[in-house]
Amino acid sequence: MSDPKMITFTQAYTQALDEAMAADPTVVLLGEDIGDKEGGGVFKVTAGLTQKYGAERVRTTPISEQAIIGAAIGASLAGMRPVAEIMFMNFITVAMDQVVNHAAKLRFMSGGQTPVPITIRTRTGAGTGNGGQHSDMLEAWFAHVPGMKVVIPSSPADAVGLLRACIEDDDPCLFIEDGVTRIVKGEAPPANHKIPLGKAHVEREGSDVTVISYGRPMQDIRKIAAALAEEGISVEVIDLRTISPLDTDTIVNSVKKTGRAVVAHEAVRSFGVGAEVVARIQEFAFDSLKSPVLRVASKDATVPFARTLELEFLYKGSDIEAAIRKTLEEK
Amino acid sequence: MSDPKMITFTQAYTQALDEAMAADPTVVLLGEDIGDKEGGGVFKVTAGLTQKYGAERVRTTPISEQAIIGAAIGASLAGMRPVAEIMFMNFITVAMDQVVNHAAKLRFMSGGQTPVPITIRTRTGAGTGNGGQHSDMLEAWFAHVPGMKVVIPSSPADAVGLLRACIEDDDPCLFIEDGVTRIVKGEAPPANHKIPLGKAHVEREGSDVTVISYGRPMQDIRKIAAALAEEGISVEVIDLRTISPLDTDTIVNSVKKTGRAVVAHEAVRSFGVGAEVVARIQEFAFDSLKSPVLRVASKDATVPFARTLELEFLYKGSDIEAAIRKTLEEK
Amino acid sequence: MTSPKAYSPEVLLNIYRTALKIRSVDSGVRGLIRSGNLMLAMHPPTGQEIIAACMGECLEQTDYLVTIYRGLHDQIAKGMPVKKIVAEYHGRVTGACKGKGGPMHITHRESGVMVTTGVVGSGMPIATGLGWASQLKGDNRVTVTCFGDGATNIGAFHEAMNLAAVWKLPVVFLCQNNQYAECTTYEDATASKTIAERALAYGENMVGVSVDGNDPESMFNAMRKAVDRARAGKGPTLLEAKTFRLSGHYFGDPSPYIPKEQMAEAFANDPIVKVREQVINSGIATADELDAIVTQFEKEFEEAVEFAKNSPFPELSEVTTDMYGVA
Amino acid sequence: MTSPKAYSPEVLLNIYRTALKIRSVDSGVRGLIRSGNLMLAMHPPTGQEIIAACMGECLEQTDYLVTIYRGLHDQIAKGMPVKKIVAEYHGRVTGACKGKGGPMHITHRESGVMVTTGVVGSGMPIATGLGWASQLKGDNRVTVTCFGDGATNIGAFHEAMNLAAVWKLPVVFLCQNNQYAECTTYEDATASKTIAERALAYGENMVGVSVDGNDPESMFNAMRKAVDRARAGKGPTLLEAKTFRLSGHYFGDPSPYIPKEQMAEAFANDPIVKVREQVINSGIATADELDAIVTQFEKEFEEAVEFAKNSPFPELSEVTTDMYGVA
Ligand SMILES: Cc1ncc(C[n+]2csc(CCOP(=O)(O)OP(=O)(O)O)c2C)c(N)n1
Ligand SMILES: Cc1ncc(C[n+]2csc(CCOP(=O)(O)OP(=O)(O)O)c2C)c(N)n1
Ligand SMILES: [Mg+2]
Ligand SMILES: [Mg+2]
Repeated sequence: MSDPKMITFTQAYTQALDEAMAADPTVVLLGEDIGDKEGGGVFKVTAGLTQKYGAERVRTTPISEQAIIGAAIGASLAGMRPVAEIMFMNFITVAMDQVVNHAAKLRFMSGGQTPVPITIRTRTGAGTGNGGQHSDMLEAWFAHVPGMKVVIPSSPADAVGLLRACIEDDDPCLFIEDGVTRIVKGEAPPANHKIPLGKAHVEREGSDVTVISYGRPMQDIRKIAAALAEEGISVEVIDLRTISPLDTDTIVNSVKKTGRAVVAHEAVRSFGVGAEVVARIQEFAFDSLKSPVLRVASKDATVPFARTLELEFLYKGSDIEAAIRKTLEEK
Repeated sequence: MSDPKMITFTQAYTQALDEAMAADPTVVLLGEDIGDKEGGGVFKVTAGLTQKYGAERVRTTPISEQAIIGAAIGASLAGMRPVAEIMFMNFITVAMDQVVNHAAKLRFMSGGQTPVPITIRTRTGAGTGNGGQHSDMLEAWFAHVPGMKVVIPSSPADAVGLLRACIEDDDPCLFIEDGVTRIVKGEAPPANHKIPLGKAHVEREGSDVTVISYGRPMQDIRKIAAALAEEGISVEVIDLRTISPLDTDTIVNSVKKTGRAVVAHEAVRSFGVGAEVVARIQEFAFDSLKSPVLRVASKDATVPFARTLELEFLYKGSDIEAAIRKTLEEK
Repeated sequence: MTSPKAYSPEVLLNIYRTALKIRSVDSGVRGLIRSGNLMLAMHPPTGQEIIAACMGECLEQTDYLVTIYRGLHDQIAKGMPVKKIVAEYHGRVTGACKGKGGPMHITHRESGVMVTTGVVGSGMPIATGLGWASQLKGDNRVTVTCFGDGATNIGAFHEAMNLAAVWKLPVVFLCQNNQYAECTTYEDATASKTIAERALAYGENMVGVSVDGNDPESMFNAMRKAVDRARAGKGPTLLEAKTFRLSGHYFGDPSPYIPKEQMAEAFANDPIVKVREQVINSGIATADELDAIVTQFEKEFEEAVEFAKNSPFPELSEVTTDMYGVA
Repeated sequence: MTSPKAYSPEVLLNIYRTALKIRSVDSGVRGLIRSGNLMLAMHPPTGQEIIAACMGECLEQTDYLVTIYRGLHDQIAKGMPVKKIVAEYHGRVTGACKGKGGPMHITHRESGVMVTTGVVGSGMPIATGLGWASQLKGDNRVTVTCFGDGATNIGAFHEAMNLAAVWKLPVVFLCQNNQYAECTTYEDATASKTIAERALAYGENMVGVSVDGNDPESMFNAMRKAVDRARAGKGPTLLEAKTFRLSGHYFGDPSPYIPKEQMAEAFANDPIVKVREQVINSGIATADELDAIVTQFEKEFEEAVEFAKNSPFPELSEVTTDMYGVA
């Protein structure tokens, strides 16, 4: 058998959009600079799609994030499945009203008459020296908004499958892409790969400790788990994939088995997704817990510019390893 | 001694603003309809202040929340202490960029050159039949933004003291007022009452279980704790007052003593403030915990209109009592 | 296309009939609140009926409407069954949104009432999306988005206007300028002399028009033109309909901020009274016939209230339906 | 007031000197990136120097500036020491913001550089606040807020313009129209023919002016007028300075979306070359004198780089200082 084809995250996003547009004529794209005329998007995710599907279905917009999300919502009410690009996650702050008060709520407030099947793709992450206004991980906000689905892939193949699922889903989905690892490669999935939303993925089975994460830290965790296995430490690794709705069962069942857990994310620690995961574990697996669930996250600070500070700000793979070892120390 | 003077929450907010404006000429107010010409604000909090301090210092704005927060930030950079009113908390969604990317970060990003001493007053809460777009409790979002302080009072006297502290603080403070209990009365504080930010308040000492909350549910909890005391159940009651930065020590020390805890808030359960409180308790008081920390919150849903549904949505005092009893059951 | 092309006495009567219907429901609801029979945060459209009626007269059922908390008139004019509205106001499962939306969040797909928003300005971007979908599908629909004068000061207005102009979308931006935004006067919040002139910021694709919204002929003709223009693919219109809010911002607001004389003058010009004269003078209907219409609408309103009161409340489980739910 | 009132050869030379300084830092930084000596996301102001230089020439040190990620020229023109900028770019503690802000977030209080934002449009509302403070204090300061053509399509622009007009704030909205917003052309995103005409939406308090930003005389005169107007309490100006971005959106952007001929023409009109002729023709300086100025600035830049490189990195504890900190 020949080597599997390898693709980058960026290629994965493009593949998912391409397949979705080919499969369903109601899938349309909008966002700043996304058309081929503009070079196919600042991150090239949409490059080539205008040529394939026409400028009607791949619309470059003015710099108007409220209008971008609003237009996506409106089009979705009329039967389209728009995929809106918000260039950096920090810019979604200008469109929060459309996302939170409208996209997330219109299905509920209309008594079910008007679902809002939009997907918002955005990109973020610290580590590129962009400083405080281009790097925030804000997934916890959206997870705190009933009605929104929040999805973060940890491999190119998952990126394809999850983005396809978001686009086909009848709820508004926020799909978050990592800016730092966008050219990291992974195995390409088969055509029309789709991964169900709302299900966490037990990537690696283990018996000593459960590590729960999503997105970029998963790339650290895979290596750490493999290295610890050499030492005889058996780590169960769960990739949430969907942050909200959160798959409590998969998490809790794992921790009931292992009795120990670490939750890791890139977002700042306090009031982040990790807190919710911990809260559910301690509520539903209390009697199984042999040591406190530990959180690994970035520091509670604005993302600094200087490289040295940015690294100091960020969660580290070594923090995750240390946390795992610490949970194992007790009792 | 004569009965203490009783004031409503609304009167408390007015008193704090009045005292702050009298004490410091750099304190200025801005927001929609807040001037006396407009009747002193939809909720009458600012009524009478134009007459006292002039229309220059009490500025009615257009319906432009981005400009309101932006103008507050800009004025603060030039040495003022603006207090901005955002009529309902759901409307802060249109100004999130100013709050999150600018107010919270400019001090950090400027290397300390430009603190942003603004206070944002806003109002919210379910229970008034306003439906999905006027009722959300979004404090967890802002608590997840390093640099922001988030404050919610639970009595008129605290409202005075905390709002004064927010206005004098050099960081941007979000001060959240409850719309449902705005005419509930409590003892008036003395003049120039100020309460330090960042400190939780142990309102009632107890030994069996710690209940941690803030804002409106505190009014339920006070009654419940008193009633349970009659039964011989000793509840320690902690009012967070400041949600962020969170006073971990006060919480953890209490739970180390009682071994049991319930966290209650009005906001929807998932990814809310309660999760963070639970996460810290289980991390720092793990060995003392005799039963899982329980959360009481509103349901993970959009706030519905129909009264019956709105009540079903909301956290209930009886939920808090049941949770307390449940923590006591185990072991 | 079934909506009439040209203004005529028949059109005037249609418009007035719709206006009467709106007023009857509006008064009826206010009566229920006043008498303590209904607890409701209500933003009455009193005095703005002619605008909505003209809009309704120019639209097809399949056209889309996006409106605001002050939207009762728009919803009725767009063809929503009154009982769906009244039952929603009562929080009943037979309401347009099963009682889950409430007065500020009315949706009724069949009538094309796609969104009612409680957030100032937010309907406009959504309207551009509806227009975009029509443009993509070539389905010939027009989208109307209603909002107040105050809403033209918020960012969403600007973004939506620019997008609609750049993309030449089939959208009519119908600004109902009632001279107040809650308690704030037009002048204290809005830098431009008229709302219509704000269209100048959006180039040739956008047309700005200002009319007396309380005058059926001017209003109908302006609306007709804007709708035709949109349907012909010629682009959006910003249509400013001047009017006055014959009520507080919300029912119960004593409006101390409105000068007494201004209020008195406005009441003296109540369009329901003024246009009644026009209708009678045109010879298309007699006073008696109009009275009969009013009586009929009052009866229909009473029936709607009965219907609502006899309808069940939604199941409590509705709190977590119509969303993915987090169990 | 020390800034010159009227255009003159001396003013021209001042402007050109500032433009040369900007270009030398800009080229220098690009050189460091190109050679791998600096890792940086940089948005060059190449081609927009004259605009900033004229602005600087019309302002006092105490006036306020709010600018954007593409702000190097504005910061230098406002009087920021080059080494503070270069050290910040190097992430050193001696940088303007101790290395915590970076190129998109430069603040330097002493020079009146109050905010540099990386979010399109967001500086404008903040500028209204600075202007409001000046109005309240009567401190006679003027605030200038710089932004691009694309930024006029975002809601914050509209809200800030309206507020500035209604409150008659001492703010100059300086739009540097370089015809592109990242990769998108002016026409594909902006409905109005000019940016200046957008002022029409904000009534009489707001003036709209469009000039060739690369021509020192027109640009200086327009800026002078706008600043004087603001300082006199007569209200804000929307000043559109037409120019061209002689670079990709960011350094390294190959700009495939810009037609070759357009780029070639723009380079042929590089204001640094064009204005050099003007200066020499005016007789205020010789070619040799100008070359000496360039050499001097190049030296200063090298010194700034040395200063930066010899400066320490910030302490790691800086990650949680300059904020309340959550331990
Ligand atoms: C973003 C936002 N800010 C503030 C409000 C509060 N509010 C509700 S209605 C209103 C006034 C709107 O005035 P206008 O647009 O003229 O419409 P009208 O009510 O007069 O019909 C305000 C400020 C809101 N709903 N949304
Ligand atoms: C709210 C927001 N949306 C998108 C971006 C991404 N972005 C950065 S610069 C830019 C183009 C801005 O164009 P213009 O305003 O013309 O300024 P220029 O860069 O040409 O100087 C965009 C879209 C952003 N920074 N902020
Ligand atoms: Mg109005
Ligand atoms: Mg530009």
